[in-house]
Amino acid sequence: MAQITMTQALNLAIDEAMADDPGVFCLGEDVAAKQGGGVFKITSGLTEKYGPNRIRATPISETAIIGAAVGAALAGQRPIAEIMLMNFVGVCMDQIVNHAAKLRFMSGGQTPCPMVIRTTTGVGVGFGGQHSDMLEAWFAHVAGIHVVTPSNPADARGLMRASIDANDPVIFIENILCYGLKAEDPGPGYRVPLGKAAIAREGTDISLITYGRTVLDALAVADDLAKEGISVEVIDLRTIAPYDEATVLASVRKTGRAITLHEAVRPFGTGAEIAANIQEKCWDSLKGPVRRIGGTFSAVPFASHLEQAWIPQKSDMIAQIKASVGKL
Amino acid sequence: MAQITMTQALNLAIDEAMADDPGVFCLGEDVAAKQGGGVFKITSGLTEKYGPNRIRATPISETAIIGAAVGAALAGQRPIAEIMLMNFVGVCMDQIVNHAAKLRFMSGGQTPCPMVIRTTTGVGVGFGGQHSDMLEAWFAHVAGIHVVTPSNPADARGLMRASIDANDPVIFIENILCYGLKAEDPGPGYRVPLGKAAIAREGTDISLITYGRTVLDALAVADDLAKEGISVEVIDLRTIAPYDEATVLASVRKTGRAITLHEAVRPFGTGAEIAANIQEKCWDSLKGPVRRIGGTFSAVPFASHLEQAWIPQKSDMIAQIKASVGKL
Amino acid sequence: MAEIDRDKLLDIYTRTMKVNRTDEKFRELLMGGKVAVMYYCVRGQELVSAAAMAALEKDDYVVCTYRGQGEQTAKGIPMEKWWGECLGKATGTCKGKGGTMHITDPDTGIMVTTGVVGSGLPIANGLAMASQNNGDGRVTLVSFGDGAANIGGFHEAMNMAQLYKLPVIFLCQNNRYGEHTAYADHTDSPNIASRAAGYGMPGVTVDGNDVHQIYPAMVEAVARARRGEGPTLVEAMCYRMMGHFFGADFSYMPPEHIAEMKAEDPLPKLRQVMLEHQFTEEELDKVVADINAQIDAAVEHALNAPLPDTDEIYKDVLEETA
Amino acid sequence: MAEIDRDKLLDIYTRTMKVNRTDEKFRELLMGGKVAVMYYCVRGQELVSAAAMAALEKDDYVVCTYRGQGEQTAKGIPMEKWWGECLGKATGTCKGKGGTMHITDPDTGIMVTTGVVGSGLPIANGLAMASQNNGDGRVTLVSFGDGAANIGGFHEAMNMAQLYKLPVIFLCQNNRYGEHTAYADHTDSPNIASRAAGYGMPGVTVDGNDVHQIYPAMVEAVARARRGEGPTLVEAMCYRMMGHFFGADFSYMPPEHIAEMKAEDPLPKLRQVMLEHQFTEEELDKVVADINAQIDAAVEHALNAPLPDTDEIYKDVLEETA
Ligand SMILES: Cc1ncc(C[n+]2csc(CCOP(=O)(O)OP(=O)(O)O)c2C)c(N)n1
Ligand SMILES: Cc1ncc(C[n+]2csc(CCOP(=O)(O)OP(=O)(O)O)c2C)c(N)n1
Ligand SMILES: [Mg+2]
Ligand SMILES: [Mg+2]
Repeated sequence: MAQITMTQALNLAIDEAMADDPGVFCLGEDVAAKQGGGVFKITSGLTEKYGPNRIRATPISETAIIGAAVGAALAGQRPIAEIMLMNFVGVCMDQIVNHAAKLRFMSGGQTPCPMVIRTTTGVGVGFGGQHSDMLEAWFAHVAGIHVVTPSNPADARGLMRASIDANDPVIFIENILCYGLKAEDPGPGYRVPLGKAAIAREGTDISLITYGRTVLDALAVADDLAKEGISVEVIDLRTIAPYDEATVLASVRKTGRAITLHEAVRPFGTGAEIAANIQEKCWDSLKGPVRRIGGTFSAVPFASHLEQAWIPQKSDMIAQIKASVGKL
Repeated sequence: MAQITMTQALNLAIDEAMADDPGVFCLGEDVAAKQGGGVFKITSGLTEKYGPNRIRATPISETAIIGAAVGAALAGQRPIAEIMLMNFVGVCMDQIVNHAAKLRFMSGGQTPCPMVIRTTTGVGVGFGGQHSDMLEAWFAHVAGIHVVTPSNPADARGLMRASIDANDPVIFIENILCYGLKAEDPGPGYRVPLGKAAIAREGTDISLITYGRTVLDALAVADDLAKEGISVEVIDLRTIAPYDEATVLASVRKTGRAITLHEAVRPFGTGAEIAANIQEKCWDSLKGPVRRIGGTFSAVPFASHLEQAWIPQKSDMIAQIKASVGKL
Repeated sequence: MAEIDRDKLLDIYTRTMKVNRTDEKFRELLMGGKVAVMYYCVRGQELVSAAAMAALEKDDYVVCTYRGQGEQTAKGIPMEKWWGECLGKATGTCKGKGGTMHITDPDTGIMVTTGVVGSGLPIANGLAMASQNNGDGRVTLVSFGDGAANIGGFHEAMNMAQLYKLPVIFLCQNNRYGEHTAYADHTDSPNIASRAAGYGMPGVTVDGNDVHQIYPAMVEAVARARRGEGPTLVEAMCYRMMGHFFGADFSYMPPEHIAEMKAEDPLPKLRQVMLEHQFTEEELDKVVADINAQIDAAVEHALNAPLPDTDEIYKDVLEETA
Repeated sequence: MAEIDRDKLLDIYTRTMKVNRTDEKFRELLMGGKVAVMYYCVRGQELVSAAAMAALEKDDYVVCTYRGQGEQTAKGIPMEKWWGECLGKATGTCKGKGGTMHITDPDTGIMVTTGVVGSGLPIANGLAMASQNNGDGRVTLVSFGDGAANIGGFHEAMNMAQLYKLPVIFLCQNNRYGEHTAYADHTDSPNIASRAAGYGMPGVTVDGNDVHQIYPAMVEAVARARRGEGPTLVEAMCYRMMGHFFGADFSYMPPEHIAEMKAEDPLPKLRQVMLEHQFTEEELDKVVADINAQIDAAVEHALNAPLPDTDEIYKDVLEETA
């Protein structure tokens, strides 16, 4: 099979969905051919195929972008709206949370809102305090939306396709640092169901629950620790909310230990929900408390070495795992 | 001492701060005398005393309101901005999170942003899906802000005063259903320090950690259970973030059991952070898992009996406490 | 100005009175303590909604606000379902889960009713975008207030609609107040329609109490949208003759304003126009009597209707819970 | 049009060249791989920033964007601190924690530099509101792009500023592009200044490459604000002669646009004006040489400056951590 990057995977999934369903269309800043197909090229080549109505380059108007997606979804289309960087959801949370997420419920089921909000973010790019936040916890706390993030090209393709299929809004988070990852193309029509985690690596001593870019760190750390005889099970949630509780709990019941890991700041992060839930549901299986690792509780700093220090460190992951399994 | 309502308590605290410091001013929709001093009357009588520049009725422009507060704070003033109902933060999260909260850090400490964002919300008023959410978890997840909520008039007076004193942004959440509460006026100059919880009721069997309106429920439940020989310690966080970890952990170390309670939806709510932290830090003291109670994971419904069913139920609190202490 | 034909006048009159009688009935029920819900009175704005809805086709889309009773009933939501929703009943348009501020009835094109000021405009663009994409010929009308014209979403939506020439009509019901704040205290704009030029969009200000101004303006805006020429901003001057919501104080309104408002009441003016067009008092009274009877029956039905099941709070959250 | 006196011309020229040389130097460093940070080039917009800053007093406030190098250096941030920040050093204005997109230097009135499009306008209102409240006589200038004029915050801020007659100047640097999107693809507005009328605010469009247009417009707007008469929207037409940020592709710009842009380069035009005002080539070259020397020294200083301590990530979060 051919190798594809995550960028290509996302592009292929969208292309395929647009070919299959005339109701699928994209909108966002710079997404059309005239602008080069998006600043990260995810919609590259699609204007040429589907015309300007289906790849709409918009003004810098995130409220209008999401609002338009909501309206089009109510009318039965399947919009894919791009918010260029995740921090900019700050200007359009109302449309996402008070509208997209609630219209199915508030209408008594009459108007589902099938739409995908693609956005990207990531620490380590040098973008500084206003362009690097991971805000998935905000959305996870809202009823009526799925929050999805891929950690590899195959999942990117499959999750994007499933997100476009979904009959509810999906926040689809891409990590800038993952766009260049390469892997085998799972091929046309591939779907990864929403709400299903992947066991990225099996293990028996501890469950390391994560998603997105930090899955790579988790796997690297698991590799290292394997050499020291510690067997880490790495769970890639893929869907952050509502997440695959069954897989997580089964893993923890098996290993008896758990650590959550995300790039987002630790306090009140998604790891808190997962940890709280694990201790509640797996109390009798747990050999020790669930630990949590997350980004530093500050804005993301600019200076490169500060930014690197801000991110969850592999050394800390190793230390925490060792402390957990009692090998420190 | 005179009795005051929470409405009066807030008004007195603001009045006092405005009298003491000419840099304190209020802005928000309908807040001035011409409009009757705010839809909940919190700023009633203040235009008459301090003039229209210091009580500015604004257009319906939440981004401009918060932005103006940020700018004025950077220039050394102490704005108190009102967002009429909490859900409307959806249109101005950017100003709060990317600006107010980050400007101290991003400027390397040069420009602190001392401002209070007052807002109100609450389930049980019949306002429906877009006017009832409790979104404190969003703010708690952001570095650089305090999240505060009073459960009674005295705290309202003292916390408001302390919030205006604070040299960082404060999200000050008022619960509509608490405005009418009456209690003894703590008097002029009263302050309740930010970051300090109150033990609203001492107990020995279990720690019930909550804040805002549900403190009343917690106290009522504790009363009921006392009759059955279960001694519940009720902690009123008062500051939700950064919260008073020391008081919470000390209580749990004493009781060995904990439940978190809030009106906000349970998944990924503030209770998750508190529960996760407790199990991590008090593992050896815990006699069982930390439980969590929160609102139903859906938009707040309109029909009154649905709305009532949506709210955390006292019966559930009782059941969970009993299950926790092993008396079910 | 083109004459409005007699059938259309009767249509507008009927819709206007339906809005008015619904409003009166709602206030009567609230006053009597029979029901206790939030209700945003539309007294004084009946004609604007009626004329706007009369200018649309049945399957055109409408987006309105908490103060949307006018659009909702004038567009034709079945009264039983409308009252059912307002009273929080299982028979309501949204099974009682949306309520007065969130009426949705796709069958009649009422696609969203939003309580967040100004949030309807961007959504209206999306409905119109869908029509532009799939060529279904529909237009979308979004109604909002003068206060809403100051929020960011208004601006973004106007600019985007004009850029794409979306088939959308922006109907600003300028009732001179946003909650307790008078027009002059929320903007220095000479009028809201003047903002359209800055987007390259046509904008008109008309007297919303004069059927010969409001209806033709709506017809023209709808026709323009239908022809694919893009959006229009129509500002209908009117008055909010009650407080912001039922029961709300409105002592902040100066006496001159109240006098002006009473003088401009659209109902006697419209009645006068009808009489000038040879409708008889009897005919007109009959229209109202029929409406009253329908409303009474619908209210009765709604009052007696069952409450939604309590487990509705878990339903319609995601498709899986539908 | 009033003549600009020679001293002021020299001041503007000096500021313009400071902006230009800083830009060239930054690109040189990036090109050479000496530093690797985000940098938003200002080539083509030097004069707009210089003229705007020359119209302000030292303690007036400025709010700018990621593309704010022009305002920052022209307003007078000490070069060593400016370069220190851009290079992420402890000696930077913000100890390296803000970076190129977030330069703050209250000493020179640079109060915020924001990376979120359009978010500076509401903040500028707040600074101006403080001045209006405490009577300090300052004015606030906020700079933003043509693309930013489409975001909600622009609208809300314009309306509020005019309502309160805030001492603020809205400077739209219309460089015809927002990232990759050309003006005509983001709005149908005839020009951005035309939007001012809808708020009851004066708005002017001037050639930002002509010192005799941009400087007087700024002076008038500042004077108006200073007199307490309220805000002005000044739209300065200019060109972004590079990609959106350093290294970014700009092949989407059509050749005609590139030709037009080159023909309108503000630097030769300004040089010509200076010569017409009897400045000699030598005098002007000397100005540039001095600036180059200052920049070289500042860069050298910044390159050798220490990095911030790693525990800075825990500091300045709340007052307690200061
Ligand atoms: C974003 C937002 N801010 C504030 C409110 C509170 N609010 C509800 S209605 C209203 C006034 C709206 O005035 P206008 O747009 O003129 O409509 P009208 O009520 O006069 O029909 C306000 C401020 C809200 N619902 N949404
Ligand atoms: C709210 C928001 N949306 C999108 C972006 C991404 N972005 C950064 S700069 C830019 C273009 C801005 O164009 P303009 O306002 O014309 O300023 P210029 O870059 O031309 O100076 C965009 C879309 C952003 N930073 N903020
Ligand atoms: Mg109004
Ligand atoms: Mg631009």
